[in-house]
Order: sequence, then structure tokens, then C-alpha cells
Amino acid sequence: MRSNHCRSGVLATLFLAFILLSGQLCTGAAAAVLEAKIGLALSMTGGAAAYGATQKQGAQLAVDEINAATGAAGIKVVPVFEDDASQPQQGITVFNKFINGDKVALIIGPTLSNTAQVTDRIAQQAGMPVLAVSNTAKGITEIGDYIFRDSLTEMIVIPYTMKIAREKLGVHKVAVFYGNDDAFTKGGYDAFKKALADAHIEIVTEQTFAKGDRDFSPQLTQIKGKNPDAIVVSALVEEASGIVIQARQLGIPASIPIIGGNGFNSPALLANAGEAAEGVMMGAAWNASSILPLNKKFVEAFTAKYGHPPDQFAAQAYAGVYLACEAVKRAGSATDHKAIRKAMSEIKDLDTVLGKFSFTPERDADHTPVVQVVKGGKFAVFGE
Amino acid sequence: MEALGQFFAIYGSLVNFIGINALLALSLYLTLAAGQLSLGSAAFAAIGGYTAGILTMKCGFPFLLSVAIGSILSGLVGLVIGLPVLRLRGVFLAIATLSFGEVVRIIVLNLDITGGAQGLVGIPNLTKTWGIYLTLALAGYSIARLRRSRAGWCFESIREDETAAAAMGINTTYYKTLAFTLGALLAGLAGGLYAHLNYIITPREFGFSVAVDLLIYNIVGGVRCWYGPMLGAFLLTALPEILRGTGVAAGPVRMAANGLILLLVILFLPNGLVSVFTRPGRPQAGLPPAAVAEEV
Amino acid sequence: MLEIVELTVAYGPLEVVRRVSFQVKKGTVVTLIGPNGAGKTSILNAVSGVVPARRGRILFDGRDITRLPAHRRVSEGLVQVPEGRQVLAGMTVRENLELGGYRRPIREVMQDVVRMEERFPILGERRQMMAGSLSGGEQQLLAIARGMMARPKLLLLDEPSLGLAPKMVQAVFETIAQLKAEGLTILLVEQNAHLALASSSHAYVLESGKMVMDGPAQTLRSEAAIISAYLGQAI
Amino acid sequence: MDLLAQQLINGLFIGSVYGLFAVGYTLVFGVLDILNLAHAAVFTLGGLLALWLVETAGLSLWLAFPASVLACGVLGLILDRVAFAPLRQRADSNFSGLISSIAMAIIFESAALGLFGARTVRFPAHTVSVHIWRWGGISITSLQVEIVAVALLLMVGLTQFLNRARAGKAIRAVAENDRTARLLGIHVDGIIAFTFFISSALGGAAGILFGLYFDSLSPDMGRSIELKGLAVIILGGMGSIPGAIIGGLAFGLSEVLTVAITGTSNLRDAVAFTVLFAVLILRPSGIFGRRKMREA
Amino acid sequence: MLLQVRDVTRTFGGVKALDGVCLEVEKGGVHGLIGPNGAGKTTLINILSGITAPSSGEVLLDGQAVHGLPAHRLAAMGVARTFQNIRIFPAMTCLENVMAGQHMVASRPFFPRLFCLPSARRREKDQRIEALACLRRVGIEARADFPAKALSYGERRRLEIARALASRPRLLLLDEPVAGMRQKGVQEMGRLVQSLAAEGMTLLLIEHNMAFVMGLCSRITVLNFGRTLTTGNPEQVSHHSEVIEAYLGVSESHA
Repeated sequence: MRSNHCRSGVLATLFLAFILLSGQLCTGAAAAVLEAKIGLALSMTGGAAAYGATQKQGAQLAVDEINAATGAAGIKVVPVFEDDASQPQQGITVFNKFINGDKVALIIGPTLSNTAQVTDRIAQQAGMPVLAVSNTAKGITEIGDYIFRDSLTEMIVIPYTMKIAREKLGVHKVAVFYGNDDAFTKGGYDAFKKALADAHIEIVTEQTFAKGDRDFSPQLTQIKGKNPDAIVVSALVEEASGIVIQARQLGIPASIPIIGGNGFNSPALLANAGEAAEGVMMGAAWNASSILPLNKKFVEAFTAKYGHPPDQFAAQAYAGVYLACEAVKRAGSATDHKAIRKAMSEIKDLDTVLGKFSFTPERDADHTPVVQVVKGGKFAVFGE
Repeated sequence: MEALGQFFAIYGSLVNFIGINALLALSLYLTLAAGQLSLGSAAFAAIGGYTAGILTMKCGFPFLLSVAIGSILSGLVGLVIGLPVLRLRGVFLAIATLSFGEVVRIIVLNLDITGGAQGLVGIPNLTKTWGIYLTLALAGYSIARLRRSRAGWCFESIREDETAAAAMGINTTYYKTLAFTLGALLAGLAGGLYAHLNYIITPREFGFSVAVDLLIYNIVGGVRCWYGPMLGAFLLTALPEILRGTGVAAGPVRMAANGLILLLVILFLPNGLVSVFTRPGRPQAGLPPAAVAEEV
Repeated sequence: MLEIVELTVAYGPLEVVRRVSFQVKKGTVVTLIGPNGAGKTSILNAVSGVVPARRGRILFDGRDITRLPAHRRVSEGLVQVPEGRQVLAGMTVRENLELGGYRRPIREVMQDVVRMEERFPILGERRQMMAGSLSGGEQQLLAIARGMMARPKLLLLDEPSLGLAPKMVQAVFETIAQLKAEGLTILLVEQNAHLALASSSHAYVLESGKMVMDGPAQTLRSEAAIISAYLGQAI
Repeated sequence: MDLLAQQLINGLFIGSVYGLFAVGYTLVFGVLDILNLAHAAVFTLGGLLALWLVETAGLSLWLAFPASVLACGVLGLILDRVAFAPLRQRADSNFSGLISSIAMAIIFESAALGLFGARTVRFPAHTVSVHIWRWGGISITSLQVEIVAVALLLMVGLTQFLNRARAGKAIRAVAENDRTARLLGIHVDGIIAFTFFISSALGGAAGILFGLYFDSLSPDMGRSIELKGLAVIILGGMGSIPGAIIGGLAFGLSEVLTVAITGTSNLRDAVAFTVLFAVLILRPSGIFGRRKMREA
Repeated sequence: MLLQVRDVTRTFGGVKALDGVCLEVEKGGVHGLIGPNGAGKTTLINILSGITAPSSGEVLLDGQAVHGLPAHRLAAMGVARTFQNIRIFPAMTCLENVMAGQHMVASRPFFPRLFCLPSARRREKDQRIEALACLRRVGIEARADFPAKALSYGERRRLEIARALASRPRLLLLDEPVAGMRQKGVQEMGRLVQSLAAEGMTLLLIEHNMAFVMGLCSRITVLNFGRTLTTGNPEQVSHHSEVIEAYLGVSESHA
């Protein structure tokens, strides 16, 4: 009886209204000579909001710099920032909007590897170049020849770090501590595990935590009981700071170094862990303490603009915008995605804040990682 | 026509997600229709999704078979879980199903075959938009037709008043379990379709917040009518995009607008969005009967 | 002291009390009697302010209190002892008493609690027990004592004999008689007509939400109509 | 032996943190039978606001602490007014109240995100001085001791308040029977608002202590503890103050003991939620609950 | 005897709500159950309909022990009831309420409905006609398509009875069917009860309206404090001194 009152017409009306509404979005891109529209799909809300925010700051800084020098560079960047709310579902819509609505030159992002696994396939199918600036999971660039990344993966950073640790510190047995519910930290763990096996370092215990955990003492207590030479941690900086502080509070001496990966390379570690961070070692893609002029300028400009120093995510996003502009400039077109892809793949030894930058044939970042250590409240290159 | 093509180019995936979310919302609706507040649908979707994905990817099963097996397995788990938990009522049932969901998520996270945190990657993309909407249409139709069947009458009676339903001869335990199992079956089905949509599924897509979202779809849409949950799923899945379209800035403001709209619906549309479309003229006056009975 | 004018109480479409008027004079005990469902409790609840009056006026000490919130009416000295006792079962006897004086200064309340425990020795003995563990009769005494803690000017007693053994009923009505002797004004709702009429000066008879009869209690006691209202024409 | 002792201390400590969070949570549930899912968001705002007062406004912690606790209390009043009071007369008030509290949680969280940014931040070093005591392999920090002490103090204090203070007794009376409470002259709506005030103020205090100890505050910090808080109040018995603290301790100990006994931490949460599930099935009123199971 | 209650006791947390109650109801009779508030009448009805189980004692339906069976089993054996505080399904229409009540007797397979088979439509039509007949029986046919929550109080009572009738019960338990009704409604209800009894249905009813009870019931059982005070015909019961006492309180001659 009541089902008579259920009218699907209502649904149809809503649907139509929705179409009309969205039609307004698609007022096409105004064509200007070498005005490069770049879509940035970042996580500004949700679980990865902290990373999206710093990425946006880094990217915005680069955009401002490039546009300020438009006359000389001959290119104007029009950034389109969109929030994927840290969800693959929304990431897909953002990508579709960039590709079909905004008709951008190329896309930078998304923040999370999980999202990229899905969105990058869409871009690949549409022939839209994507430059990942923070995805480090396995298999991202394998999605296709339009997918690039400037973020050095843990697979490259960590073996290098472990090699140094074994040579310089004489580490033979370690405890491994990682976040098992997050693609980044789990990927880091896989990299550590492989690197440790390759370097013949024994793993005495493996402990895990979950994203959002604040208390790590039960696991660290277990680790302490095993007396490792070092603790190898795969974590993002929120958890990393807590782990470092609590390890020291539980009486794990500073003589047992804590070794991390890319996730540790953030000023937030220094700010949040304070003195406890002293002596923490990490392999990283970006050398925060580099005195190269380009890098120094970036750190100063960033700090001046936002009131806090940049982290690796900001640096990689910053470099990403420059790489994107370079590709568009070389391609000489903001709409010919094929040309932009080709130009991007041909970038070689470009000076960036990440160092001399090239893409490997697999479109991954190719520059030397750095092993850093916290010394006197600052990042320093290990061994220098 | 071009505008429509453009629309689908941008929002095709959104249309897919709306369909999947509507299916999931319907699965929860089945238990809500029998008056039971469950937050387990996300976990059942995970069971169905992972099972189907693994069967297609690693065992080479055909798509439809995988999805069917995933769905049936999810239904079986629903049956086993349903028997003990359905003795609980209200929030207690909700929390029991929620903790079941957490356990499922953690198990998925720790298994090798599911790919752990990085998810099950490389599931072939076999689910098509028409497939989702065909399933949705069939499920919606079946649920609409269920209304006048024996089970449908029992669900509705139990929801309205469990004691009176029992006194009328309804085996409440049986029908509550049936509703729960059917819900799990449908959630498993939706999970299987979802798994074959995006190449990848991860444990995070089936967590606490998803479970809560499904409940929100139902409440916002309205649980008095089978199309309420679909309407809720449609509106709330599209809401971020609508806000994006209307130029509400990304980030916190959009999030706040999202929350505000939810709040307004709850405060001013007690029976959900469907009540907007209920034909006026049918008398709706009167306090809930309990208030009357108590005083006389 | 209390004057009810054309009071109508309704729940949704259902009017349970229709245009009822009556009054309670200071220092008297007035009874509302009538079969179940006649609307007696609804009248008390409207007087206490826990259900709204749909129409009509409630005057207390000459003041119109129809729209006054329930807790303010307690401050004014209008206190109900609810049907079925409704003690706070999970709280101790003493706490129940203390809460009875919720709207009065705490020092006075503590003195009154002691006084009340002297007056009802059984409550004094059980002061640390959970109210829910008392027998029905003890709970009724507690409910009355709790009502007295508010220092009421007018006490509304709803079915004090409900579900009590005859002995306890007697005890309860002895208490009511004492309160009356002390000069307290009481509006009593009772289904035990004989007892109620014996202890009151004036009575109103309700049937199906309407006032059907009223008069001095003595007169009504002999009225056959009362009996018929309860036991039907068969008697 | 040291290892086990240290683990027990760890469990005691994290359990106290859960308990602190759960105390306010359970208070509202006890009075209103409504799960206030915005509690975690208030917890977050409390911590972040205190940090802002210390860092940006330059107040000492001794001023910032009470100020932000007070502000959280006011948030509680807003919560009651906006999300709960309008629904109170509705037949499905604990259904819709659940959803409106989710809506408020989203709004609060977006406010935290908008006002304080998404980064994880901490109180400036040496906001409080921290001592570390060590005996053999065991170490305890002064902050840990303080937090356990605060948790116990709150448990005792709040229980005493509810048992002895007039307002506390009024809260219990409303929780037990709001109609009777009204007849006793208790301003029920006022008492409910007051309960929200205390509950949210306690939530804010827990947020500050949490932030102080873990040296990390972020807009989503409430999320990870929300679900565990829910588990804790079920374990302890909904509405029971000692239950919340002891349930917190039980939950914390079950976590560390899982790690200590199995040697790995993969199953930590799975075990905790399985325990919760089992408690719900076997003893739905919780360890300390005496109240009957309530209908939805 | 259709129904025999033997020595049934029910305690709630130490309080004896029923204490050794015995009761026999003849087939086809209208049996009244009276007593002051709190005497245990509703508890007894709850036991007879399977909502609660007795702590001890036996209940026999047609000679078969049924105590402790769940409510749906008792309903299947032909016991239907109404509730003192009216438990209709408020969001359903009146007709839907009654059709829900057909659960025990109606066949409603899912698949014929799913495929819109004519048999399903026919069946539903028949059931609708039957439900309408039940509504007509209680005199609220005109309200068939109203949501139940929009009914007046008396109509709700009748609707609840119509729903109970829909299951074609052998034994109908009515808990205060005319409470709060006006004289006219009471009379109509009386006629309804009589006609049901005339058709061979057995009724057990709780009621405070004595005129109603005395006029309808062939036998009456009086409960007080959970015990059977007496059982007899209306004449005997209404002149039973203990009954008068229980109702009117201790009269002065006794005090």
C-alpha cells in the first residue's frame, strides 16, 4: 500500500538537478599561451590531512615563485587544488574532474599511495601525466607510462641506510617496529625486512602499532627485553615522535640507535620529540640540512611564509611543481599530454631542492638518498 | 547530450560509488527494517569483497562465481554471528556488531592473502556501472516485494513492537536472524562488486567510519521505506561533490558544511528525507503511543 | 488554596480529562475517586506540571500557575507523591529523603531528615538501605515522607494504597490522618473509596474524564452511586 | 620479571588514560541513555585549546588548563542545546541522538582542523617538568604517576560528588527516573545541561592530559580513542563511574598482556575487541553495571 | 476445559506477583478476571500468552502443558491477546495492522510475490478482504487506510482486538478492553464480546468496569495480592464480602 507512495520520479528529479548543477562547473578552461593548469589532488581533510596541508604549502610556494618570475620563465602556473579527503573514492572524482572538467596539463598527487593505486590507473587510461610527490608504495609507477614520481621510495632509501648502519655502527641484531595498518609504514617494513636480510642482520623481534596509537610502551618494553643493537622503525612522523620519546623514557639507552626511513624526515620529529630525538638516524630522500643555495633559499622562503620549517613532503611537492613546469615548458604546450609525458621522461640532472634530479627509465625518482642523524636539535648528514 | 557525456566523464565513478553505497545502505536497511541496529555491514562487505577478490585474482574464478561465493560466505558468517548477538538490543547490539567489525578488520590486516595494509592490489576491473545498478534494481525490487511476504510482515511487526509481534505468533528470534543474515548476504554482494571496481581494496575502506556512514545514509534517507536508504546514500555520497561544485572551499569548511547538513536533516526531518515526499493529506498527528498508554 | 477551572488534559487525540473544575480549601482533605482510567492521575499530573494542561486554569493560593514549570511549583509548596510510590530505587532511603527537600536550604533539610526519621522509625532503621529493597508499604511511607521534606502547603497523594497489604494500607492512612490533624492540606486520589471517604472532608467523583458528582465525604459514603461506579449496576 | 612488572605498569597507565576519557562518556550515557559520539571531538578540542592558550596566548598551564576545561564545558552545553534537547521528546531519541552527535562531532572536528591546523603539535617542552624514576629495568615517569593519580582522584571525586553533593544526587535521580525527579522539584532540563557540562569538561581535561603525556595533539586524536572508550564503558557497565575507570584499566591491561604473553602486537586490538564481544554476549550489563538491558 | 491454570506462582526479585493461582476456563465461555490494581492480573495474562514464564505451576491448554513455551508457540496453538497499554503498530495503517495479525493463518510465500504471480495477488486480495472483515467486526472499517497512530483511544483498542481476531484464535485474552472508553463504546464492546462467544470463541478478560464484567461473564475469578480470592458467577462474586472489601477497602463494620 505504502509502496504506492514511493515514487522514483523524485530520484530522477534530484538526479537531473545534480546534472544541471555540475554542468556549471564545466565552463571550459580559458586558453592562454603557456598557461599551465596543474591539478593538485591532496588530502586536506581526513587521516592524511597533516601531509596534504604541508604539501599544499610547498606547492603554493613554488607556484608563487614561478608566477612572480613569469616574464623570464615564460610560463604561468594556474594551480587547481582539490581535497580528496584521504579517501580513494573522492580521489577518483577529483581525478575525473581534473581530466575531463578542468582539462589540466598534468596532475600532481594524490597524497596517499592507496588512493594513487586507484586514481593513477584512471589517469593512465586517459593519457594524463601524473607526478606523484609522496607515494612510496610499490607498484605505483608500474601502473603505466604516464605515471611519474619524484618521491624516492623506501626500497631505495632503506637498503642504503642499513648498509651505512652496519658499516659505521656495527649493528648485527635489531628489533623492528612498524605500523601494520598503513600502506606507507607497511611498505617501509617490507623494505626494511628485505634490506636486513640482504645485509645479514638478525631480527630479534617484530612489533606493530596502529595508525593513531599514542601509547607504544608495551611494544617497546618487549623490545627492550630483547636487547637489540638498534631499533628499526617504520612510521610516519606522528607515531615516530611518540616512539622515540617513550623508548627513551622506558630506559632504552641512547647507545641503542633508533633508525627510521622517510617518515622520520620532518622537523616535526625535532619539535615533538625534543631531546629524545638526539641520535635518531634516518634514511631520507631530502636533505633538510643541505647548504646548497637552492635548498637554503627554499627553507628560508618557506619558513618566512608559513612560520615553520618545511618537511620532506613540502620539499617534494615544491620540487614537483618545478618539475611539472619544466615538462610543460619543454613540451611547449599545456594541452598536449603526450608531449608533456615525453618531456617529463627526458628530464635529466635538473637542479631541484632534492638534488640533481633525473627520472629512471621506470619513471621513478633518481637521486642519491641521504642518511641523516639528529645532532644538537638539528638534522645533520650522518658521518659528516 | 554532450553535457551528459561530460557529466559521466567526471562523475562516472561517483555514480558507481553511489550505487555501491546504496547497496550497502540497503543491506543495513534489512536489519533496521526488523528493528535491529547493527553496525556490522562494513565488516560483511569486507568479507564478501576480500573473498571475491581473492577468488578472482588468485584462483582464477569467474567474476560472477567469485562474487556469489563471497556473498554466501558473508551470509553464513552473518548467520553464525547473528544467533548470539541478536539477543542484545539497541546500542548494545550496535556495539557488539561494531566490535565484530573491528575484529574482522584486524584479521584482514594481519593475513598475508589479503595483502595486509597495502590491500588486495590488482583485482581485475570487472564491475560495470550497469552491473551495479542492475543489482541495485534487483535488490531494491526484491526488498520492495519482500514487504508483503511473510518475512516482510514479520520484520515490520518486530520493528514496530517486538512483544506484540511475539504474541501474534511471530518467532522473533528466527526472523531477526533471517533479517541479519539477508543483510550480511547483500553486504557481501556489494563488497564483491566493490572489490572489482577499483583494482584494489584496503582494510581501511571497511572500518568504523564506514559502518557509521551506512547508518547515517539510512537515518538521513529514512528507514520507513525501502527507497529511503538509497536516497540517503545518493545524497550523502554526492554531497562532497555537490559542495565542491557549489564552490564551498576544500578542507575544513566543506567538512563543517557536511556536518551541518546532517544535523539539519536530523533535527528537522525526523523520518528522513523520504518524509519530504510523503503525500500530505494522510493524517500524521498524535504522540507516540507509549505516551498515551502510560498515563491512562 | 487550589482551584481548578475547566481543566482539560489530552494526550494527542485523546482527551483524558474534560473540563473538570473543583477546589481544595486550606486545611482540608479532598478526595478524587473514580474507577481506573477516569483521569484522576492525569489531573494530579497537570496540577504538578509534569503534563501540560490543554485548556483551563490552575490557581494556587490565588495565583495562576498553569504555565509554571514543575520544579517551580514544588518551590511554591505544591508537592505530589506519585502513584506506585516511585521511590528512587537505586538510592538510599536517606538520599530519597534529602532529595525531597531539593529546593530548600541544605541545613534545614538535614534537620528535617532527622525529624522525618524520628517520625517514621522504620525509615530511620533503614536509612542506608537502597529504597528499592524496602517492602511496598515501607516504600509508600518513604514516598510520603519524601514529599513532606519539601514542606508542602498542599500534598497531592496518588493512590497511596495501591498494591499494599491491608495492614500497610491502614498504616498509610493513619499517617494521612496525622498529617491532616497537623493542618496539612491534602488532595487525595484513591480507588479504595471507603478509606478515602473516611479520611476526607469533601470528595469529587470522576468517570471517564468527567466530574459526575461531588459533595461532603459523609454524604457520598452512603451514596449507592459510588458503589455502582465501582462495582457496576450488578450490586 | 622486570619485563612483566613494566608491562603491568604500562597497562595501568594506558588504562587510566582510557578511564579518564570514558568517565565523561559514561556519565552522559548513565543519565540520558544516549551515546554522545561527539565526546571524542570535545576531548580533542580541549587539548588543542589548552595548547593554543599556552603557546599563542602565553598563559601558564595552570591558567590554560582550567580555562580550556571550562570552555569544553560550554561546548557540552552547546551540544546539549543543539543536538540533544530538540530530540528529547522524540520516540527514537537515542537513534537520532546518536546521529546528531555524529554531526556535531564532524562540525567540532572541522573546527579543530580549521582553527588549529592539521599538523601534529605538542605542548612546548618543559610546560610541565617530568621526572623519570628507574628501579632496575622498570621506569616510571612523574607524568604517568600524575595521570594515574588524576584518574583515581576523578573516580573518587566524581563518585563522591554523585553520592554526596546535592547536584550529584539530582543527577542520579534524573538518571533513575526523570518524572519522579521532576516531581521532587528538580529542574530536569537544567540538570541534564549540567551533566553535559561536567561530562564535556572532563572530556576536555582528559584531552589536555593526553596531549601533555603523549606530546602530541592533532585534530583526529579523538578517533583512535573513541572506539576504545566505547569498549571501556561497556566493560565497566554503562553509566558507572568506577566502572569506567576500572573498565579502562581492564582494557589497558588486556592490551599489554596480549603483547606481553604472545610477544607480538599484531593481535592486540583483536583480542581486546573479542573480549568486548564476549562480555556483551555473556554479561551485557558490563562488569559493574546493575541496570537492566535497555530497549532500543 | 480449554484452559487450566494450576497453582501458578511467579516472583519478581523476591516479590510474589502471583502466588499459587488456580483457574479454569470452559470452552466457549466468557471468563472475567478482576481484582484491584496490583493483584497480578496482567502477570497472569502474560504467563498465559507466553510473554513471561511462571516460576512454578502448570498451565494446560486443551489438556496439553504449555507453561514456559515462547509466545509464538502459544499463538500457534490458538492463543491471542490484547495489551493493557495497547500495543498496536503505530506506523502501519489499520488494515496493515490486521494483516500483520494474520501471520498464523495466512500463506504469504515470497517468490510468487517477487514475480508478481496472479496467485500472490489473489491471495493478498483475499487476505485484505478478510482483514477488512475483522475491522468491520470491531466497527472501524472506515479507518482502514488511516495510520494507526492517528486513531482515537477507543479505536486503538478496537484495532488491537481486530488484529487479535485476525489470527482466528481459540482463546482470546483481553486486558482491560474498555478502560477509558465512554458508555457507548463500552456497550459496543460488550456486543462484540458476546458475538465472539456466540461463535464458540473462548474469552478471558481483565476489566475494571464492573458493569461490563458482570453483564458479560459467565464466570468470574477475583485475584487479590496474587492469590485467587474466589471464583463464581457474577451474582456470587458481587455479593462475596471479601470481594467487596478488596474493592472498597475495609468498611467500618469490619474495622
